[in-house]
Amino acid sequence: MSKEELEKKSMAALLRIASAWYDQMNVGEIPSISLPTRTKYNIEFDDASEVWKYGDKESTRTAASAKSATHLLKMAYVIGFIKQQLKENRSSTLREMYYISEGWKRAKFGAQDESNFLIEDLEILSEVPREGFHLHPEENGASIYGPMRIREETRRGMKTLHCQDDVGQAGYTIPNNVENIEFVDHDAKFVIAIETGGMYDRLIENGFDEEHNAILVHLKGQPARSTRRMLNKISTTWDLPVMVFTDGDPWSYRIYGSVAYGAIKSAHMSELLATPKAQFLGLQPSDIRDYNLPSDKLTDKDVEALKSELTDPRFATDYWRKQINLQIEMNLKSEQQAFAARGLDFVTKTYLPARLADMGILKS
Amino acid sequence: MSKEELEKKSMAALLRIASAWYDQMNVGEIPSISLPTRTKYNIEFDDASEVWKYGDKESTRTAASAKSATHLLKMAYVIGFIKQQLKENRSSTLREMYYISEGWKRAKFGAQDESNFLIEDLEILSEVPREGFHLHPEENGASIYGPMRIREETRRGMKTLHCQDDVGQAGYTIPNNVENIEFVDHDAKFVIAIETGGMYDRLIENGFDEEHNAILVHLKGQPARSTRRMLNKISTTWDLPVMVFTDGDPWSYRIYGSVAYGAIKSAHMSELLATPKAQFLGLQPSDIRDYNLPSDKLTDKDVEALKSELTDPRFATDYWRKQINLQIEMNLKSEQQAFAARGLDFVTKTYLPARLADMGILKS
Amino acid sequence: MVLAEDLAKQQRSISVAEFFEKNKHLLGFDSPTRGVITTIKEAVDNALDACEEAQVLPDIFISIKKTGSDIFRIIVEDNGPGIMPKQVPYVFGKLLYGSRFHQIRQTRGQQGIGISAAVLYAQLTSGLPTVVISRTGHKESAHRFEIQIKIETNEPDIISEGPFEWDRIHGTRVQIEFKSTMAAKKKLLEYLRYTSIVNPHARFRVELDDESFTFERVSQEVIACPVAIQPHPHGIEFGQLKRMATASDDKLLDFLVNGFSRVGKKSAQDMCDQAGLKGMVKVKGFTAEQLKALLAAMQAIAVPAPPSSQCLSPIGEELIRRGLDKEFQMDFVAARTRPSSVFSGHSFMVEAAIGYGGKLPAEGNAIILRFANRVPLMYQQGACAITDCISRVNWKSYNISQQGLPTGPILILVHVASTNVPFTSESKDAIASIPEIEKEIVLALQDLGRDLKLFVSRRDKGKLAEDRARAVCAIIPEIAQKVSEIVEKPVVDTSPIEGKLMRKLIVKKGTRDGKVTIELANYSGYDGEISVYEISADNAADANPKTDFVSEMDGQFTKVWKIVVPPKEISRISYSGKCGGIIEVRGIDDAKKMVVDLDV
Amino acid sequence: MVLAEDLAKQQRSISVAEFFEKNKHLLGFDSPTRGVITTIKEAVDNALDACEEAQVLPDIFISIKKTGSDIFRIIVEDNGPGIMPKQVPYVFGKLLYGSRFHQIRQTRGQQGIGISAAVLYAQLTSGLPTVVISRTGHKESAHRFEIQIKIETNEPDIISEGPFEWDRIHGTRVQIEFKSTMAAKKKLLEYLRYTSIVNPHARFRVELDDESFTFERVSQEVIACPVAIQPHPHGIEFGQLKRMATASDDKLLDFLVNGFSRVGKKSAQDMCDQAGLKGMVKVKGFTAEQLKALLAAMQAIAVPAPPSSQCLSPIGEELIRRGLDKEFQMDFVAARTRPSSVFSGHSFMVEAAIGYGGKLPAEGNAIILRFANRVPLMYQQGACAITDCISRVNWKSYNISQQGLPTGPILILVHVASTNVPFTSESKDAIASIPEIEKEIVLALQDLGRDLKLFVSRRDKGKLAEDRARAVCAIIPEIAQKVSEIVEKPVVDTSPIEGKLMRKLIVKKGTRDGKVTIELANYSGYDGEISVYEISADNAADANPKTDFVSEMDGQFTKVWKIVVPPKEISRISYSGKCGGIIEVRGIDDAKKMVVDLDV
Repeated sequence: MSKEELEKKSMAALLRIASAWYDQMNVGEIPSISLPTRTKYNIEFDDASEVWKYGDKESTRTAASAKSATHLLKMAYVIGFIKQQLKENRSSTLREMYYISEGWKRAKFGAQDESNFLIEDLEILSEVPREGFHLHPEENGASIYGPMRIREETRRGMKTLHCQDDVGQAGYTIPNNVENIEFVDHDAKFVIAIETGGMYDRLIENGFDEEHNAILVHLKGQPARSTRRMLNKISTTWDLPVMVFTDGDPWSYRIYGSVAYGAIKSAHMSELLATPKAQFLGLQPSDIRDYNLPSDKLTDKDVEALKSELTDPRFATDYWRKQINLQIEMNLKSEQQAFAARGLDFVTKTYLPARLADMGILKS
Repeated sequence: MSKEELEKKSMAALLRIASAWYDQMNVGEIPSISLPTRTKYNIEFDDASEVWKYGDKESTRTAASAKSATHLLKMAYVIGFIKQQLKENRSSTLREMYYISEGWKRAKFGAQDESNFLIEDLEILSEVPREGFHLHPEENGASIYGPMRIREETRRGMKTLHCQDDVGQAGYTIPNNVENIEFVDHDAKFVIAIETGGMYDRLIENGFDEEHNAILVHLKGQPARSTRRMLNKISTTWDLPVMVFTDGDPWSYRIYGSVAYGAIKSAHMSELLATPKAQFLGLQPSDIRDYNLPSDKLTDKDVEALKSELTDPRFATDYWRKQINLQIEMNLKSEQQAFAARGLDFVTKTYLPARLADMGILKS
Repeated sequence: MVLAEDLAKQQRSISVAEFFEKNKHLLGFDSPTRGVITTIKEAVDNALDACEEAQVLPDIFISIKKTGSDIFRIIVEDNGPGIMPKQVPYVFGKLLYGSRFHQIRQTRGQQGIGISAAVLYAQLTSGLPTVVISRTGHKESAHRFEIQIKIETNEPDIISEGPFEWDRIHGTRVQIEFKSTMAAKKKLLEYLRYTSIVNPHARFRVELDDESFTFERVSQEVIACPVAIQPHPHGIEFGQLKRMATASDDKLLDFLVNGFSRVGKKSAQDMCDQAGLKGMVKVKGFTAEQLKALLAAMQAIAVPAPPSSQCLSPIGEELIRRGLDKEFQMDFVAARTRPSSVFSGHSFMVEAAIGYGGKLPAEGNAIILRFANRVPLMYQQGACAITDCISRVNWKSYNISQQGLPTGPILILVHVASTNVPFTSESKDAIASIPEIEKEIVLALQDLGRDLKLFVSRRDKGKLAEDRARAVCAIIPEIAQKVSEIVEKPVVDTSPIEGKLMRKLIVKKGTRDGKVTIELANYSGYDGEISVYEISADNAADANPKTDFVSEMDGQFTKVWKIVVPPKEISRISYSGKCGGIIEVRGIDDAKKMVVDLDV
Repeated sequence: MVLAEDLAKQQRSISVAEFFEKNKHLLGFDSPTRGVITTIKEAVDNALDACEEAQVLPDIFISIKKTGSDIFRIIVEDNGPGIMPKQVPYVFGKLLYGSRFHQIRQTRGQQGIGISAAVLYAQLTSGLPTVVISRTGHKESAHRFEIQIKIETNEPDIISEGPFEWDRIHGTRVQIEFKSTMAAKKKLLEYLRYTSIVNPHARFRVELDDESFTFERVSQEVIACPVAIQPHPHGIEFGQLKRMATASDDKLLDFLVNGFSRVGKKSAQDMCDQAGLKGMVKVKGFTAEQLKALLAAMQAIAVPAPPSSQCLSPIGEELIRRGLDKEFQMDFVAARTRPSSVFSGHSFMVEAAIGYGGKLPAEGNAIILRFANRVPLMYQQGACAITDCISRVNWKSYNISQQGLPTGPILILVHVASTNVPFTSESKDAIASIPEIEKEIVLALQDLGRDLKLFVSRRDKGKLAEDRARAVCAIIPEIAQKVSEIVEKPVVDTSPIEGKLMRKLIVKKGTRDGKVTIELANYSGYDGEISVYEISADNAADANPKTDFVSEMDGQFTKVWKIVVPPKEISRISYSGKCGGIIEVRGIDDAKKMVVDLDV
């Protein structure tokens, strides 16, 4: 969808919501909205799109109490604000909208969280991502380095950039609105999304991108919305395999989960934000054992998180059950940079080639 | 100093340390090192370089206890490791070095903190920044957007980049080793270093860089080492005024402090990392009052931090005493995006022009 | 060996007065501060017990006066039956002398130690004898005594004795002087306040140096005096049985029926059978083995619980509520009197009450009032089974916050009445941990907790209806405004929603641009005349329609409009002003109207 | 009014036995579990007191046997002076009967309640009389009694009495049977262990069903029996003075000198003068006012503290240390006996001890041992002034971690000896909070804290020297290796550093590539022959130089080399092996050698 199409769809959807309320009130009904329940027990795998989405459980919010009515009033103000923004081609951050609401009297937000939740509700109701509302996140996405060329619409016109040749050593920074990017061409065989900056730099320094024609993406911990959108677009546009390379602990598996399946609170945006074909590369609990990596004991919180993952439908595969149970049994976790204990080149010369061959990405 | 010069200086300094120990042992003395005491009571203003540096208080560490001897042994191993790295033109992160020490038997690090402290000690002893040891930080620096052109040495050769024309909407990302950058030319009148991504994006969206020929630097909270080095280099190379624009709370004043004066734990690197000419733009406590900005009450921790700043020699000016006392009296703090309550253009059209004129940067 | 003989010469009997002289702390006289409260408590306990026995409404006068640098004179005077002159010296001048020790019934004092311990304490610290005046009726003259205790023998020492001119017809007055301080004045007043709560039939007048206080009675009924009962067969130990058997001249069957409560002929026969003993044999000659078999049988055969209605005197739910109402301002009070129960053969009964809201402190731990046999327990709250039980109840399930103890604007009263209250020590500050009693306390509190939860949730329901009215009348119109603006259509009318949802007379007051508007929309069936009262700083001179009545006081104008609003119609009142006042509508049922202040 | 008469008829005196029957908890008989410990404690206290008075080394036998489903038979037998037959019934069958009540001196039992309370408890629960056998010397025959208590009168009830054939020459044996459980067996053994610590002159033999234990004595000296003293003029209350004056036939001066301790003629005259009384007047006739003036004068005139050396019997620092050493394995023990002091006219003395390290648990709160008059306090640790004092000391300033109580491998013993120990209740579980006593406890603990700090810092200093040796001998050579590699020069020799720094014989043992090397570098002045002992799984068959002696045991070889290492020279021993054993060097002063194991 082009930027213009998105804006058009967005405007139409918002007006549809407002019109529905207008019609409800016009026939003497109290205005209301219906939204899917947002818990891990109401997400389902959608076979068509191969992503996890909200299921059928819905809750209806009717303006029959002061709290609910105020919620709808705030939503009406937000719709009015977005309509204005789209008309004037302006954009803002959620935080700015929060401060702008200072002037909305009874519809003023009490806390930042409230405006965040409300925008998520609007995304679900309108089926338009917040980028379509011209609301952009606080932080930019992370960096990309590799043989690919994009075209980005910036304030200073269209820029065409090659993500190795036209950027500094730190790579290309993903902007907060990926919808402004066109994917021109590439020379890559696969994508590796990496949790830590240290490992991302290690792969660049060791020339892994050149040697294997790999696109390297730095996730910077739990990936930002624009990073996840970027991976989704690379995967769908060019049909490239995406490998996720993280530390070997439960929190990192959640990073993989949010890349591959999407987060629970953004399940309504899964088709746009998740990359269902993304595969988990490592660091696998079995790697800790097989490579005898330096490791730490699991904390109580780690074990709790691992056990919670065992009950998460998104991790309900043989592979994950085996790995997670192995980890609980070993009671160990490792960081991806722990490979350095075997030498600075070990990860690029030995581990990754072997693992990628195993996964059928490289020929062994 | 060019990259080659830095490496040469680095190698010489490290060998000097090792030789000194060799000589000590050769005459039957126990090897030792002397280091300045690293507390806020041992930093002094250096008139020549206009930065805060460590004072005369020194402590000597002699290898006469198992703990101290082990510390020197570890330092010897690190020196050996760096020597190797420089010879092979490799680099690594501190975290990687920590894992590499796994193989150093008795000289193995017990925790990540320990290797960090040891590298700081080595910087002080050698008077060479860690970049000279080919040790780079985990995280890249933040972003720059504005009328300037740099030349960067990357793995794929020299790249010349203009920080508005040759970059995406997110700007140019500061690499983790600023020593590889040459400053080519610019068309700027001043630099604004901004705490939050939201405000950085706002200034770009509103075209503030174009309208006022400003270089915008996103600090991303407490600025990374490479961001501070970048500001230092822009300031010294092109003699441009640097303005720091943060939230209006004690933690943000510390961000300003670390840009302008350097952090206590890196006072030995102040000449490289601090930008003594940096001025505090805002958000000033008096702005909260003058513009009636949305604000929050100070917490106990905030007040404690403000009071601690009043005793910090680096904040011992009339300006800061007045502002901090005013803030304690008002008992309020605000975020820089609070200006949005007055409209999205208020900060670029009204506040900044007025404030910059006050400071003599713009003609009023 | 001559030594044993030497030692034997030193052996001698110790008087109980000597024992307690050395062990003052056992009786609550371990500090001068506590001495005052302990003495008043003992004297008041005796006074209340005596009035109860005489079926008199107690009128008790208490006075505390400083007479020397650290000497205080304490006077307690009652309108009880008085004490026979020949008994006075023993009651006050001999420890372990009393009428209630062996009686199985609820009393305040029991051991015959309390007041004579105070006499002993006075004699030891000030050296002054205790003065007692008592009169047993209008035909008798009053007698005045000065009494001390002969410590070596625990016998009264009468310093002086004689008739006395006294205006009271019957009653007793005791005056004790000892070393003390008034550091615990607050605690003393608290003690009296709590005593008055659980003795709602008593009046207390207090003179404390220059101040005087009165705690008035809330009930005019004398309370029934508990009647002593026989021991219960389930609550008897071997030693006691043996003692009773040895002293009895009865045959076994009669012994069981006459000597124990609730044992009928049938049960008695069952006991005999089970023990393999003949009912017609005299118990006096039983061997220890036979008595053991009998005891086992007595405890095995089921008999009803002791007749607690006679021997116990609960305060009653109604009087507890009234007593608490008198002393605390609260939004909610509920009390519960549990059925009587038994531990180790002693009857007991638990009463409890919970107060909530009102002027109780909103923060901090609950206020806890502990009582045993109508006597407040003032010390050692932490060591008391009552406190422990309160902590054990899961208050969170009644929507009350809890940190060990429940917290918030809550007051908890627990009264344990028993023929033998198990204290942790003779100073009677804390109830010992007895599972049977703890179970009853917890049950009473849980029961009250459910009542409290109901109250709080009802209160919240009332709030809910108000909340809905606010949503419909104030917020939905704003939504309509904003939505209409977004879809660029005329503002949608929301009054149909109001009518449909509310079916009431809806009065909305709002101020905009210096104009106050009161809108009256009648969605109810009612069509009579109503009056609108509005009090604010505006005089509403330009009101439309005109006011029917205006009065002013301190710059506040009370405006009244009498209006008829026919069903399904909307009327409006408006005038210039800033409003900010109070609005009230009269002449229609509360259930049929809803007043919404849009300015709030 | 006839009522007062009715009431009067019910009035009667209560026997002290009745009182305690109803208030068992006051004496520590509130649960069957506690009953055993309380009974043994009372019997053992009596036995120890009796032996002390007779100047006999106590030999006490204790037996506990189950005789019924819930009945236990407790026997305590001592080798004390025995009890005269005519006294036996009173000692065991009458409460408040004893020889020590009025004596001002340190005793374990005092009130004459303890053992008769156990008799009462037995009679109430099992119905069995208590059996007492006693013999007062080889010339007398032993007597055997079966005793109970007449509860209504508190008089002994002798079930049977007669001479008895007994192999003991003198002593007493008491056998009591009551309802109980052995749930507190651990606590009981703890009680006996602690009792043995503070009674180092006593031996205890214990039979507990099928097990038997002995707690041996560590001292063969009988302890001096405390002698009773007169009351002290500063520690007397008005009541007591009045009683003494009334009973006295003396003139004032004599009354003061003879009746009170530490009052000489001069002080007595001063008191008379200050009170404005004549010394030659008999005190019997004094008015209350005169006595008050006298009391004020007695308390104003300075007199020395009571003569505690007679009336108190501290354990002594040496014996406390030996007692603790016997029962606990620790690295450090120190004890302190404070000078005697006074509270309310009662002499008291505090003793304390601290143990540290060894097998004490490294984690958790300190182990606290509380004693009063050589009797361990087993319950209510939290309510005791001793515990409170321990918490109040700032242990952190002695480098001991603390969370309320000190924590870590530390044991604290506190013994309070007094002519009148102030307990919080008659069950004697906790010492009351008396400022004078608390001050002494804190001072003793602070004093011991300083000793402990010194010990710990000395131990740390020893560790420091070892630490330095490790740095110089093991780590600096590694630094030398690495640095030489970096600067690309030959490896620098670090042995001059060793010699300069250490001035000792340095023995370094290290294993590398299957070769064990023992290097002996003699930087000390010493040049004699030394022996190197090394114990490991290696047999060192290829040793160079050869071993002088080898022996094997369980696969471990002890190898000995006799070597002369001249000053300033270095010798080496090496052999093939994996080592991992222990090395020791003999024949040279500890201060002049340093053994470093490079493999650790």
